[in-house]
Amino acid sequence: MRTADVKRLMDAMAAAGVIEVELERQAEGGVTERLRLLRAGPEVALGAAPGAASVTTRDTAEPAVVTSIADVPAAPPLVDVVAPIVGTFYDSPAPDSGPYVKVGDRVQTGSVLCIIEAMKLMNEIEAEVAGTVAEVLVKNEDPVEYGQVLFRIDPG
Amino acid sequence: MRTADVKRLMDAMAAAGVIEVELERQAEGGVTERLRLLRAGPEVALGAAPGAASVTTRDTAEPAVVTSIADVPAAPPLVDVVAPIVGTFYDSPAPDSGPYVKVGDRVQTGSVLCIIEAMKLMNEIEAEVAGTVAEVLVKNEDPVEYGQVLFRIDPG
Amino acid sequence: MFKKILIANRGEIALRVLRAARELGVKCVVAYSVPDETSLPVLLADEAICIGPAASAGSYRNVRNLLSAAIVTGAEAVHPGYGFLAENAEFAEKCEEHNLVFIGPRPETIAGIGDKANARRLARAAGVPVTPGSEPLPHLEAAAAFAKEIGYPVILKAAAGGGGRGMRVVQSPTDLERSFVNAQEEARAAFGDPTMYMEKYLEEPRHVEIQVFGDGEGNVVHFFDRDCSIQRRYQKMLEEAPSVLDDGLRAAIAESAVRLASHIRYRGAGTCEYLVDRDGGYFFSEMNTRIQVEHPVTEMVTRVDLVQAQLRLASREPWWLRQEDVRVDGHAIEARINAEDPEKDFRPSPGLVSDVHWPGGPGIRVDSHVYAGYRIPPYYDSLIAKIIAWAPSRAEAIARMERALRETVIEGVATTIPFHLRLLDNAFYRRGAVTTSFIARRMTS
Amino acid sequence: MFKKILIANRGEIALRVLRAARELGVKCVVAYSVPDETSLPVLLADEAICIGPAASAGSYRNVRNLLSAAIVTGAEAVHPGYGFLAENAEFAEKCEEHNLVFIGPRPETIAGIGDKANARRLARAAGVPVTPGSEPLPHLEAAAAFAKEIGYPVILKAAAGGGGRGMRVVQSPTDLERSFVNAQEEARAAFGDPTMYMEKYLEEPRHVEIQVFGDGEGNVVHFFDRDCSIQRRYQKMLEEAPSVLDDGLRAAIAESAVRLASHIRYRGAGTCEYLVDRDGGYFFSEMNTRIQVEHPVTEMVTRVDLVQAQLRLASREPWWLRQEDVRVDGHAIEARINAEDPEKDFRPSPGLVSDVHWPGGPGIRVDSHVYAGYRIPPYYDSLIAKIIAWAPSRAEAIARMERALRETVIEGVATTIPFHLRLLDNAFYRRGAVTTSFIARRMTS
Repeated sequence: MRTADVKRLMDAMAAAGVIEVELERQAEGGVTERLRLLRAGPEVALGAAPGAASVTTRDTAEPAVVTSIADVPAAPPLVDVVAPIVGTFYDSPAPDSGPYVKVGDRVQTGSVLCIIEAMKLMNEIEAEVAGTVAEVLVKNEDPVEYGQVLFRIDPG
Repeated sequence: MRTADVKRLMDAMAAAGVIEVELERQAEGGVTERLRLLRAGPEVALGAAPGAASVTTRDTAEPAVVTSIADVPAAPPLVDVVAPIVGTFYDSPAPDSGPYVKVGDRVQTGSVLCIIEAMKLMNEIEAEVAGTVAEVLVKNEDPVEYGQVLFRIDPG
Repeated sequence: MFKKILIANRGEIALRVLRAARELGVKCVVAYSVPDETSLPVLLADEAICIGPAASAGSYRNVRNLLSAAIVTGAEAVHPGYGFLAENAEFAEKCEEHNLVFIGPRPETIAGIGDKANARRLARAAGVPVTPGSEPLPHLEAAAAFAKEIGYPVILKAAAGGGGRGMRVVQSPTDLERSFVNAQEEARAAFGDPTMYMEKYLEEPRHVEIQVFGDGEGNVVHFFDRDCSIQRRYQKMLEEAPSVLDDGLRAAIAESAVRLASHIRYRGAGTCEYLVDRDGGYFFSEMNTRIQVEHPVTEMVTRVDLVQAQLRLASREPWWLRQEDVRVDGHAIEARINAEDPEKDFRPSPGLVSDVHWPGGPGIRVDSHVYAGYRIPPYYDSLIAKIIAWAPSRAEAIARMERALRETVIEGVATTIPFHLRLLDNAFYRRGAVTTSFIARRMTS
Repeated sequence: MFKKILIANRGEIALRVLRAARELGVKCVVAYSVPDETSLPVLLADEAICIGPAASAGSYRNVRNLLSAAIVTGAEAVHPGYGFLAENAEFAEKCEEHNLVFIGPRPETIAGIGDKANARRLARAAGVPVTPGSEPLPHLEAAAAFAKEIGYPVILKAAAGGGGRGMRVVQSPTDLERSFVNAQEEARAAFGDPTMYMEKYLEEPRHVEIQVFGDGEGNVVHFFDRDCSIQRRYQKMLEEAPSVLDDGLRAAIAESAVRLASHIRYRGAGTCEYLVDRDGGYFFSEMNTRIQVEHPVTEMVTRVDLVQAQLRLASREPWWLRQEDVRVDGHAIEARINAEDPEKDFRPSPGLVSDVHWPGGPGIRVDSHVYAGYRIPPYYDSLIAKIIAWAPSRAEAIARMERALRETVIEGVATTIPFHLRLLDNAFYRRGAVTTSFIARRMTS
């Protein structure tokens, strides 16, 4: 079963108000395919039930053990700094100077993190939160596109 | 049963306000296909009932063990008589005589049930089981195609 | 030929340019907005670069980001498609400033002929007939005076306009004030320029246009005519080539278009639009300085790839076109399939396209960026496919188009296909009695 | 024109006939076998009628059920497509007996030219060159004697044959016995007729064929040539029109085909196949009395709808074709997309097609009965799509075909698209150095 099929079923469920799908079948090559989809029903929307929504697909000849995905670990609370324009990324104010920031540096709100050059204009990109630079995702002189993540800041 | 088919059924259910569909059939190669669709009714939307909506499809030659399928009613044990050739269906040996059989008639194995004319040749179609004619599905002089069900016989 | 170009557009025209370029061995960078990340041109691109958010002001109309995208990806040229910045002289100029080839006319041509009042002056200078019309009208009083001079009905148009915006037909003096003010407001909102002018309004004219192609030095060939009369609220719904005209009139109109394009030393692909009245009078109305949505019907009857021609000219291939090589064979019709619900006053119907099946077989061309699983975003034009049918005659092309539309499956969103089928079945349409008021007058449901 | 016809075939050719008929306003009854119930021609048919089980002997080759189906549905004519009963003289005769028009040549033409030994005699009588070849060979000794006379290498062929079955190249006397016996057995199994004959084997010839169309009274026009040299085990993989020949040779071959077809007063669409050797010698090899798989390349370069022409002739429209109206414009290539895995020795890969995306844009035609969700049955031919690319020149057609194949998505089954892409990229192919041994000699992976 392809991702696109699973996705179509999900869309169909939502559109048709179906809240559970179970599917089991013998696919080519003796492979057993099992799919279980659980949608949060309207009662969840009303706060009545804690029903976990889960998707499990399994392509295997062995019995599928379907379990709900529970306890998704909390995402690390890093803050993305994204490119607001398209251009060339520079990590330093001049070729012979050191980078504005590197991993582990503390930054303040408004600290310049890098420059993006667009059409020969240098645009300084500033931090919007204070914190520690956790990741630098682009290299000096890389082209960057709109919305591309440049840095991750740990505001902790 | 394809994903697209399941999806279409779901859409059709939602459109028609149908909340339950059960389907069981013999597909190619002796495979049993089962499908059950339950839609959350309006009472769920009001938060009144915990009724789980479920869809179960199964393509397998072995018995389906899927808990949400409950009590699929046994199909009536009628035997289909199908057209072995393409042609024109005649219910009687001649225009002025009565039909070979009608609903309620007892037939024996080998009893002539009808004629199919193909390329000016009259082909007698015989019963392959003894029993009672439960249904006649075509009318005199109808064209019939290969595999079309002509009669249903109750062998009981 | 270029090694790499940037496509500064989206949807079917981005795909069209990509196909033309790829066949010439040119790599394509597709610039896209955030919601277009999963669009077909992006999926098929050699490189794709996000240039802004959904709103086109920040993306497809964002000059800085588009140029920056071309520069950082090493593209040599920019194809603007149609719409967005395609007829923006400033964008064309900025491309040149940054040593990027703008695949289109010179900036000064766009500015000069893009202004409709100026276009009429240029046409007159080239000996091309125009409808009686005014200079820019500074105020309502000037409009009223001019209308009185040429007689009602008249039509108000935005000098910077296109696509029917800022346009009003005025039947009598009592309607003038309201129409003038509304049209000005619409023009200001759409183009940032409220300048209006007025023309004599022709009743039930045909909309005929001539595809021209110039080398920028005064050499111009034409690729004959298209009829685009089938419009709904000034939006073209179906186009065909050739138009239903006698050959003498066709030749006269085409020659006048070549005169105008040659007069302004036009460069690349352009279209001169005319209104043709019931007596065979023809009047230049405007020139579009871009490749047009309906260019495929011309490609089908002339078998010339106009987008490849744009790329060849822009990459400075020596001029190769000769008028005597351009021939029209047969008839082509294009149905513009929009994601709109014809049952609900053509309300846009964006959303998930759950299934698609395109028509095939002889004489059928499909230009579409839609695929099964594609979600049509609500932010842009509702055009989702162009289905083009070619056949030896108009009647056969209509039959083929009907056949093709009946094969077409688009699930999940409403489309204009049912409307197109009704149109093709209309007896007036079938006998070629088409005018710009056809849909309004002949298709009331 | 007919009101209603029966299509006695399946797959893409059933759809091709349906499209042609529908555009002429003809209703179509599609005859189908049990597993083809969900096939596209059945879904699109005006009427569909099940004519038997999966095995073609009980369905698509079942004369009684097909004729019965035509009769009970009130069809006036039967289109046999290609394969199955298309070249079965008895079927054509039975159609006539039951007052059904067989859309094809007369039964006696099929029988006469369908026998390969007889076809060679007819060709000689019409002054058409044939390869040195034998009469039917009663036994191995006769074969050995004839081979000695004309010199090795030789090729053994089944008199009733086609598609490479019952065919063997023999390089030397030591291989003759085994080849002769095996070919006889194969011919008996495939055609129920073990009769063999022998021809001089040409090394690295081109397979060139001429599309002809006759009125049955001796008037014949030709639609020029196709090159079908790109074959794998005698199965055509890719065809193009025109072939890479000089125009004098092309004209000579075409004229000889017209001579033969006129000599036998050929009716409808047919193909004369030739082998062309390295010195420009050309030799008639056989005539196919049907519309062929590869007919679209001819349609693309001549812009004539050959299937509609079949329907028009069969419905007794007065003869309208004139040789001087037939012109070739540009170049067309057809890729036969099979559900076969080129990585696994072209093993068939039937099964569920979970997703499909066809190519579009200028110059592309797709003939396919496949849709997303269609299950390719394992019982029939593995051809699932024909993708045809037209462009002004051969080099541009190759580029366009590559572009189109790279856009094509067929998920769920293996296809020959990767093979076709390798082929198009082959330097020998690109410069036109194609012979029937091209794949075997130039494409070892």
